[in-house]
Amino acid sequence: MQIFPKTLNILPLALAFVTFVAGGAVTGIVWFYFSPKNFQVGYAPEQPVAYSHRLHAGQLGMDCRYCHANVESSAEAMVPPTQTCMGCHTLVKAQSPRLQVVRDSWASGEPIEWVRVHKLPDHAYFNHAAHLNAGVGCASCHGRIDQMEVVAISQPLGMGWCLDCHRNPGPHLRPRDQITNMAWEQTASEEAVQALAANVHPPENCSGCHR
Amino acid sequence: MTSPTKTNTTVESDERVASLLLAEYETPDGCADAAAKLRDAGYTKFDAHTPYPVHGMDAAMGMRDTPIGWIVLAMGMTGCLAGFLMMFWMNGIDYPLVIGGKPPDAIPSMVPVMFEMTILLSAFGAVFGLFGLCQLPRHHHPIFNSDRFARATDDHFFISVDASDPKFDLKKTRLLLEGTTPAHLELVEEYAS
Amino acid sequence: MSKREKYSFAAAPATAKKFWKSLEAKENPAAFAKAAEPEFPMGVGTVEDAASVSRRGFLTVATATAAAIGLEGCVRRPVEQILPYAQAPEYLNPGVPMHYATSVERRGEALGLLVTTHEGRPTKIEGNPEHPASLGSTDLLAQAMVLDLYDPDRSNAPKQGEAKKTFADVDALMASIVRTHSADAGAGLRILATPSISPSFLRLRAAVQQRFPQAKFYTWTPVNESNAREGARLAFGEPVVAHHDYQGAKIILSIDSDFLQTESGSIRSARRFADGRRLSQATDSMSRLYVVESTHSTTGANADHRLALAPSKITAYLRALAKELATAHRIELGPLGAALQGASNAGLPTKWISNVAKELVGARGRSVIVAGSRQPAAVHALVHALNAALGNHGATIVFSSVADTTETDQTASITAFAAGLEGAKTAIILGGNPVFDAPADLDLATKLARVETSLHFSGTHDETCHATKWHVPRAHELESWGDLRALDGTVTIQQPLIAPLFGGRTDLEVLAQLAGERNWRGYYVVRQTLRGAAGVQNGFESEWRRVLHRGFVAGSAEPPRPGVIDMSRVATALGRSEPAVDGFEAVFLACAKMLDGRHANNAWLLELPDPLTRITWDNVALLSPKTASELGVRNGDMIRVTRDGTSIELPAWKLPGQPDKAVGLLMGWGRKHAGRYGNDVGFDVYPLRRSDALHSAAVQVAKLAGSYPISQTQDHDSMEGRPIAIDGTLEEFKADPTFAIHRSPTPRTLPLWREVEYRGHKWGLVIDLGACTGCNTCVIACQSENNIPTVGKAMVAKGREMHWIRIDRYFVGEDANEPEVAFQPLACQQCEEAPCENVCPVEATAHSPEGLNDMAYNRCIGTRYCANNCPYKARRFNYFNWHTKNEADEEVPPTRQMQFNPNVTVRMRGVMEKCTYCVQRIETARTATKIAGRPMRDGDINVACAQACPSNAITFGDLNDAASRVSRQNQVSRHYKLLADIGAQPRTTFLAKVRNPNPEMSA
Amino acid sequence: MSEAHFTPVEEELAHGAESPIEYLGERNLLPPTMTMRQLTETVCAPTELKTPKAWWIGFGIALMGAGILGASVSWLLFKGVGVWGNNSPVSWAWDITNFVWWIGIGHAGTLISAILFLFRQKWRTSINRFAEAMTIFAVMCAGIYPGLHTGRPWFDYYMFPVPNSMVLWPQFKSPLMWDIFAVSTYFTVSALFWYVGLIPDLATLRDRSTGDTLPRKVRRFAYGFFSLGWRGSNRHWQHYERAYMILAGLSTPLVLSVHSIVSFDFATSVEPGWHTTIFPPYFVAGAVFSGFAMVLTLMLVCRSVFDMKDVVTMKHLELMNKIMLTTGSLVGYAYAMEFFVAYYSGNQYERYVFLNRAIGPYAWAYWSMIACNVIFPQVFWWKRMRTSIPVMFVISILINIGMWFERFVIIVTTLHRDYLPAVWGMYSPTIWDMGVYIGTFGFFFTCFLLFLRWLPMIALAEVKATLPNAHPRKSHAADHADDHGHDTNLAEEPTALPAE
Repeated sequence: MQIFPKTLNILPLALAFVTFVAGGAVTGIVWFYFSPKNFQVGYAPEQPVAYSHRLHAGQLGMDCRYCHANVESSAEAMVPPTQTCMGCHTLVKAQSPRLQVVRDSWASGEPIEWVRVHKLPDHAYFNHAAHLNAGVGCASCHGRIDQMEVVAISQPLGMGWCLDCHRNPGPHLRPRDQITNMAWEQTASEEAVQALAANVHPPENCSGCHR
Repeated sequence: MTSPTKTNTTVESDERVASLLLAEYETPDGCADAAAKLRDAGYTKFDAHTPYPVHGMDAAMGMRDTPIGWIVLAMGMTGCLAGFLMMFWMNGIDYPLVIGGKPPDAIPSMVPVMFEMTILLSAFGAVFGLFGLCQLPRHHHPIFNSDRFARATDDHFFISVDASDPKFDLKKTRLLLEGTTPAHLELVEEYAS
Repeated sequence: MSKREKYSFAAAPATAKKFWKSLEAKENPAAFAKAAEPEFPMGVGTVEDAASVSRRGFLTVATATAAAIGLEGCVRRPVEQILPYAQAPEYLNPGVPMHYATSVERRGEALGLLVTTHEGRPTKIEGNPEHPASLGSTDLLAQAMVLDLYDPDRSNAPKQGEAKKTFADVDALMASIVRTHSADAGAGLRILATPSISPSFLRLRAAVQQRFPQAKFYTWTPVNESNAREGARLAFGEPVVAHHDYQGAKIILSIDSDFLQTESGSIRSARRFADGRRLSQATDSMSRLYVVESTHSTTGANADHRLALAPSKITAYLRALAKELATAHRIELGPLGAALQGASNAGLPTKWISNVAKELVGARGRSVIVAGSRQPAAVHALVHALNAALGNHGATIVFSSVADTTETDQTASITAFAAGLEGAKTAIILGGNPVFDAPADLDLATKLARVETSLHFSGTHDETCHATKWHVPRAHELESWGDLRALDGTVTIQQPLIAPLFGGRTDLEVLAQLAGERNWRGYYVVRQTLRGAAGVQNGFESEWRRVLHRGFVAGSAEPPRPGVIDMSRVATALGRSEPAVDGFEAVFLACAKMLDGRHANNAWLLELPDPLTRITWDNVALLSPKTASELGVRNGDMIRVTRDGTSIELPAWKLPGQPDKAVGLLMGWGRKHAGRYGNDVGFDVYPLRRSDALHSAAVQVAKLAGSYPISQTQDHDSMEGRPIAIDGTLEEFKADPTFAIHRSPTPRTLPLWREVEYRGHKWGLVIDLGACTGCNTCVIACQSENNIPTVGKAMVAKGREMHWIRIDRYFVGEDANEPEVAFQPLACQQCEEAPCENVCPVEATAHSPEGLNDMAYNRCIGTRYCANNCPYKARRFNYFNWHTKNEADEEVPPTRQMQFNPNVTVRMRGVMEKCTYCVQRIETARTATKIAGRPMRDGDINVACAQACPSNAITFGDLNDAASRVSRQNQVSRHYKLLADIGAQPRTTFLAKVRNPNPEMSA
Repeated sequence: MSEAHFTPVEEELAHGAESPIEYLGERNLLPPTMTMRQLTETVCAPTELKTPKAWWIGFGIALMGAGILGASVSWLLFKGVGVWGNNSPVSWAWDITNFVWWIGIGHAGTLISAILFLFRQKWRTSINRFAEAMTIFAVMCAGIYPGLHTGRPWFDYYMFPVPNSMVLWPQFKSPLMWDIFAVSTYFTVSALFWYVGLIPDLATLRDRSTGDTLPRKVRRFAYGFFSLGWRGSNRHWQHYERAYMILAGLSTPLVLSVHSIVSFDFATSVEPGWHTTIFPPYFVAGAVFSGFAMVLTLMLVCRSVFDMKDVVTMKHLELMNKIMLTTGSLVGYAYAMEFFVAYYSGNQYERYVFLNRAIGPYAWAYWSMIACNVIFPQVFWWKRMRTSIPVMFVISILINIGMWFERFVIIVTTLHRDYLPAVWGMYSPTIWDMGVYIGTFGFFFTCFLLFLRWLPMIALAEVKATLPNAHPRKSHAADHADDHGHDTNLAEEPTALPAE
């Protein structure tokens, strides 16, 4: 006897459609959306102090190392102590209400609770000193900090992204004196670039970054 | 199964068109003879419905060989190649690492996976090829309008002649089939939709 | 598996929270400045201030506290905070570890240490290469002491009875004590301290004595040098320290001395001993070690010939030997000769007398006889006499004076203290734990209870604190200012790496308060002592800075001198020989791990397998297999050891090589108030230890019903005739210098593929089995460097211990009662064709271009296939989350996390781990040298195990650098690869052990 | 109908069959009086009649077992692999033992369906459906282990070659990767093979489920849906037969490859007692051995519960016993050969491992294995034993026990004492080891009982094709149309009479 309506005969077509089209779509979405590029980039938490890199690093043109002093000698790029802020702000904007938190910290000795922005997975041992001394500029990973009112992540910071540079460092290297130059552009010739990369041997094996 | 020429009665619209003639036989031989007759009479759009594959029926119906083997072969080779390329690219090209001091793109260790991929895709080829060639699933078919047809999956043998067959003529075809002494003969109709 | 989780105290349990609060309070600069006021008067802004501040610094960039935001379900990750300093300490570079020189006292020796601190947290201890006593290495206990610093059960406040008090109360109490005893000139004042080698301590003790002339000082520590001192006093008329040249000596005879592990100055002894036996080619010579001992010690395990004698027989043996020397070999012993007439060889193997005597005479001036601290003063005196007669004095043995010449026999001293407690008003106990470890017959607990005011200064609220009225936290060595005098006289500085985590005073500070010093803080005490010392008068500040930097006062070692011996006094001291005990004797052994019990709450040491029995988390009664079978006890069966009336019950254990009828009892176990790890672990043997027989005593032994579960890391003692820890005799070596590689040859097969070439660096490790003494220091060094967890007794029993490097111990030879021992340190061999890598489905373990067998923990999914396929079974698997909870579901305290090395991932549950050649050190050095713009040189990198090894048995370096130490070691002919026939091409290789037996002994 | 109806083998042979195989293929295995209708009725009855009480009892117990599985697995995931007895050096123990055991069980199905099919063994038709179902469920049980024995199962996806932000890929040199591909392929293909075989029979059930009560409607709808509108068209049968044969042809090397690859997990390692070239054939033989034993065990039960004595006859059972006798002896040979090779190699580690198996701490396991796998099956040399239901039932169970011990012996006795005596250890299971194992049984039987209740446990269409007079006596091959039906028959070549 006839059990099913005629319309059910389109089932095979429907199934094919679902498997190929919908399946493909899902894969694509997952592939894109669940990637660091999507997860990381653009994360810009609000900070306890409305510190503007655009003002300090950009307009005032302060060098990164004025505050992140030990970045060339340490794995950590050290957030400056309140001390450093007070170095200027005892004279400049000494009464500004926006700096109240800083003054309180200085008075009480309690640290300012900055919110961490750039964070690699804990098992990835990134070393600022190593990269800076190899000629990787701040901007390469942190983007145009000097144009950020609030610091945001500008690069995926995923393993794939790291490897892109580790496999072909040349284009990302710059002269040592340009490390903190945010506006620096790669103008050197291909030969020059490769020459620069010649004595840089970024690891691609596990223990290079994971210990 | 009352009158010899019963047509099914459950009707929504009176618009009915002849869909196919359905002849029922007790034995495979009767069925096969009928098939042979239809073949010799030059019918093309007719079919035999049996509870199990009856041997000689293909010949009786004058069918050509099935191409499914070629589909499987193609799929199998695809699988083998895909497996090889996948491993060679992943371990050998995209991220070569020294594993146990061996070359990253060592071929011998790829053989098992290549083999399994071959089998897997071949199997897909066989099954989905089968569905494709048989145009299954097809849940609705006019032939199901016949109540007696249920025995086609039990112990009886049927011959159906499709109305769309160029040589199909209600009278002539019926005569032809009656000539094969079917246990039962009926006209299956389908609602024009 | 986060290297930063460890800083996150958000999840810490309530108790920990409390602790942390107090710590933050300490961090609050205002409060801190106030607390430190007496230490830093206004205006003083000197280097060491800053330095000490920086070491007190705790909050750092790295200490980021993860705190997930509750309601923002869609947040992409938990918000994490960065807490920079408000005021940054000078010289602190967050992320870059700093190293400070300090020191610790060990059995009368001062070990110079180099401590690594990360943002103010001491994490790793190394030896100070320039220090004469440590020579850049450390011993077992020094490696482990950093964990003691973070012991969660250290007392964190003074207590009166059980009531918590403050340090203000303590100061008040001290003041009142001073007041009372100013009245009676200290008549009622009794002070018991551990023997000190600190110049400051002696100075202050004198000052206190001066202030309270009637006050009495006593000295006690259960494992002490009194016998040696008294022996020296007999022989030379003054207590001197003997320095043995184990390197120069050709024949070494140890009379019950474990100079390689538990005796004083063991690091230097082990180094020199190994140096005297390193063979590189057939022409080299090596020393021969005879050991006569009353247990099976590490030294015995390294002997070429070993005689196990019941303790009472050892004196007899030495007398017999002396007599043989005097009579058979005409060695001039003067009046001593007469005293030895009585000596007989009864019950002693004659070949051990005749041959050893012959050997000693044959090596006049190039031999060493050394007596162990268990042996009575008379034996020490006799040994001095024999050495003198053999012309070893001034040649292989020199002497220097002791730090504290006034110190008397400690047994007498503690007995006097106990007696003196009657009618004492005040008893002050500085450190130690006498109620637990003093001779049982003194019954200190009840006597102390009668004293009106009694204080105990100690790190934990231990047994003694429960007997005294007051308990005051005592600062850990790494928290204290102090100074120590090494055996050779070198004045060594002890500087704090961190402010006392739980508060706490040092002995010096207590004495200084009693002595009424204005600046009683340790810092000033030490500076004043040093200033008082000769040579550092002018330009003190700069000298002080140099001393702090170097860790000791250069050139303060006193010139060694030969001793002038008085044979007649030795003769009289020798007196008649006591009859040998027949029947059972108990020998009280200093435990290589617990020492006297002070490390009882140190999980690393508790889980460390005993060098010979491989037992963890317990101590046992050691019996010889023969004795055990006579008693009908199997391993683990409970026995009762009775000494007139008093008895203890503990499990028996068969230790091949233990003398028959001698029951070896390891001291320091079975503590009641050690802490969460040490309480009721093992069995307390002190109840049998009396003032009349401190080191061995006649006992009765009875088998009890039932047995006790013991956790071992190795339960199979035989090598099954396989070429594993390969050893040979000197003859074999001279006949075929490459005998080892012939026993474990690498199969010669054509490769199926092109083998990997290692350009650039090629890291390799060579382990000299001839030098390894089996002391297990490397195991703890590795544990502290690589954040290796402890798993607890039950899990060890299951075979889940986590040590990356282990020391396999095999008994060689037919006779179970006289075995030879082979030690083999084994970690990941970094095979060039690693079987483990082939089978990992996810590339979690792969090879680096420099030949390391990398292990990416974060990639590991834990199939454990690699462990199966590792022929060396060098891989360890985290069956549980050892770092957050132990298998008994007890939270691991956050203080434990403070010890973690931030450069090593803390592995989580379900992850495989193993030795990586300390890859974090390699990468750190790589970065550093890159920045410095120079290539890495040999010695820039050293792995933790090699660095700690007292006998330099382990060498690490670049095999592609032909000049490197490791390359040279690799050329030594004793060289072989373990299980070479598997063809895994191990990168770590071994040098076979060569024994130097005397052919005549076997004849 | 009882077995008494059958003419004894000797007599059959006397009727001039060339070989036993030939005779098996030629003569009908079913009672001569069995009609197609009766056959349909017998096979469909269990799915249509009221559920027997025995089924409910069994199902209840099975469900409880499945519950145990759930509990054990949750605890395992919550606490970690540490809840098992695994340790160093025995990093693999019950987990992999049970994995290999279940996979082995899973071999009979495809083997019976595929290899016997290719050999034209008509007698397979009454047991292949059954065996295939068992295969699928056994492989499911096996699949549980590799997934859960890892330390961090939530990262198992690292083993799948999918693009990821770490740009890392699986390591295809690892036998575990081969395993993953082999087992998943095996499962997929077996399932497809099974389903394709089911389609015509589902159609039969569909067409039998008439009536307007709700249950009937549901049945009709369900069977109708999954039979995909099958209408027995000969034009379909043609493709169907060829596809089925191809699947059989694919499954045959597949079934051999799967256990070979499982054996590579051990054979490619460096461990003494594992690193052996004999493993692949030895494992396959063992798998077939245990597979047949399991089929027999289950078959005997169902046969009596659902009264299928006429479909699954004593002849079928006897043949299976013969196969078990053969494979059992093969396995026995492998055991002997292992010892010989170890001795002859002169390699001390190999020698020790095998001595240790026979006389070491786990000797009891080794000798139980020998007894169950090699000694007991020898009774099948006697026809009386071969044809005694109780005997074969007991033996089949013993064989499954023995084969479990084989895997346990291979894995544990090798690991617990390999190269360095210093790290030798022992292994003992915990209740959670047992919980998971018992649980897999629960899961297996849950699935299996559902299968018995709702699906035809006999390949109806195939059995029909083996009935006498199932096929036209004369060929209708026309001169112009060449016949392609013959080479692709489900059964053996029909004895074609000359066309009149």
